[in-house]
Amino acid sequence: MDCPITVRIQPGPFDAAAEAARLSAGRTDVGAVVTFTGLCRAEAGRLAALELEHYPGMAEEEIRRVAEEAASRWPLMGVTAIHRHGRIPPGGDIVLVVTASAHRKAAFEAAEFLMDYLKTRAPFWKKEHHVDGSEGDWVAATDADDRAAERWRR
Amino acid sequence: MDCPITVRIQPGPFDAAAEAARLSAGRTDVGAVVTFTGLCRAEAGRLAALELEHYPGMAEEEIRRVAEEAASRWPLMGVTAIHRHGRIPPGGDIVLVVTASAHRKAAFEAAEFLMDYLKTRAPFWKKEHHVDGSEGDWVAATDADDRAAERWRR
Amino acid sequence: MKLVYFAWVRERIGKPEEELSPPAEVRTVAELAAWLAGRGEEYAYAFENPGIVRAAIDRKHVKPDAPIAGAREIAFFPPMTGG
Amino acid sequence: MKLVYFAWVRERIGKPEEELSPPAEVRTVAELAAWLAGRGEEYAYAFENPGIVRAAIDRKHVKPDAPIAGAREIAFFPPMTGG
Repeated sequence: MDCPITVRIQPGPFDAAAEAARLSAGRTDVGAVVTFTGLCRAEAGRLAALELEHYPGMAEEEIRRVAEEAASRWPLMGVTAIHRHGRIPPGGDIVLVVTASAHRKAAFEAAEFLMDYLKTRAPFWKKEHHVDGSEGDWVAATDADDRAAERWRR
Repeated sequence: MDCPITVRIQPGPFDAAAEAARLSAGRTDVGAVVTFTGLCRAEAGRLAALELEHYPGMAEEEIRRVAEEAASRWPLMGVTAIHRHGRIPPGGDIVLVVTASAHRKAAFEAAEFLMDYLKTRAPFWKKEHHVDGSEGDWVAATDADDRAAERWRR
Repeated sequence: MKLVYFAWVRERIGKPEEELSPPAEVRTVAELAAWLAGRGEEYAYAFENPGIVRAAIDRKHVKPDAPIAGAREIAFFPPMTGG
Repeated sequence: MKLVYFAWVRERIGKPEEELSPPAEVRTVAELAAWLAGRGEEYAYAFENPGIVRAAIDRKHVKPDAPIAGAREIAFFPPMTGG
């Protein structure tokens, strides 16, 4: 199936609407588009920003591998994944995943798979910066994220 | 939890981007926004349009009931559901569901729940119009949709 | 009471709505459907497979055994295909 | 070979990358981590819990028993927290 894959790693914001619209533009076989946007939370006012470090060479390659695996598991008609790096303030966008398919089940499952795998496989690390100006800790990986990724194993 | 619910039934198109942006605008506790857009497929060039009939009094009330159930099951920070009626050409938007939450699991599950319930409970009926000008059949409900809704029963 | 019909139920009966007063022994939605089916060919056609036709009373989904007493508006329609 | 470090592995070692030539008996990623841990306090700190540090060879995730022969770039980093 023709499934264009777009992966970008960038410091600046993305246009979720334009990315989603692009996956169904000019075609009439897409019946479902799922868009996931992950945002930076203030954690009850504690955070001034999250700083996202990444492995420049590997980040795009790894996300592309994950997107290609999604396209091989589900009948997708398009996959877009964009991940920002650098300093992101509360309310700012961090990650975007868009999937398009004829039917909603494939689009939903593929988007969840992509996010679960991104969380545990894409080489990004979050560091907290506090509102009092102090540098916080590196965010710890969670068991919940590992379990979420584990359910797709086969 | 403060969860604004927006439900609209309308003949014209919606602005998925604006609806999604509205759910996280001006707040820093939203970490995940899931947007589902359902579109009219051409069915391999066979369809000129889908015509969506609805029960004007009941459609909005029923979708609101489903949205309120979603907000009671998951820790949501916003739910928007918009369903169009009337004649919609291939490639045109039919339905929009947006969910916002602190974490992705709740946003994904609630969006899938909303779509599964919308499919089987919202009083809408699709009729096909063929490209040769003939009026086609009413779209039949599918077992797959019934099963999809069934899994949320408790 | 007001009866409203949608999709192919509406098309088969040939009208979107009507006011009817079923006799007192018609107590449930299923009995109302059976009574309607006896009103003529077009109704018989609409309810030829009564198990498939769904109903709502005053804009809420109901099962076939739901009582119709006090209903202002009863709707009959095929399984829904929106979304 | 080129070694690159990220997040708190980078902070503990105190540099983002370096060129090193481990001895021939260092054959796997786990052996490389153990050899690095013996190079000084900062490395010992970075690998104090070797089970938690992840590795990639030439930009692909690998397990601790992966052979390092032929690798151009080996990365060490904490569990990922992107997305």
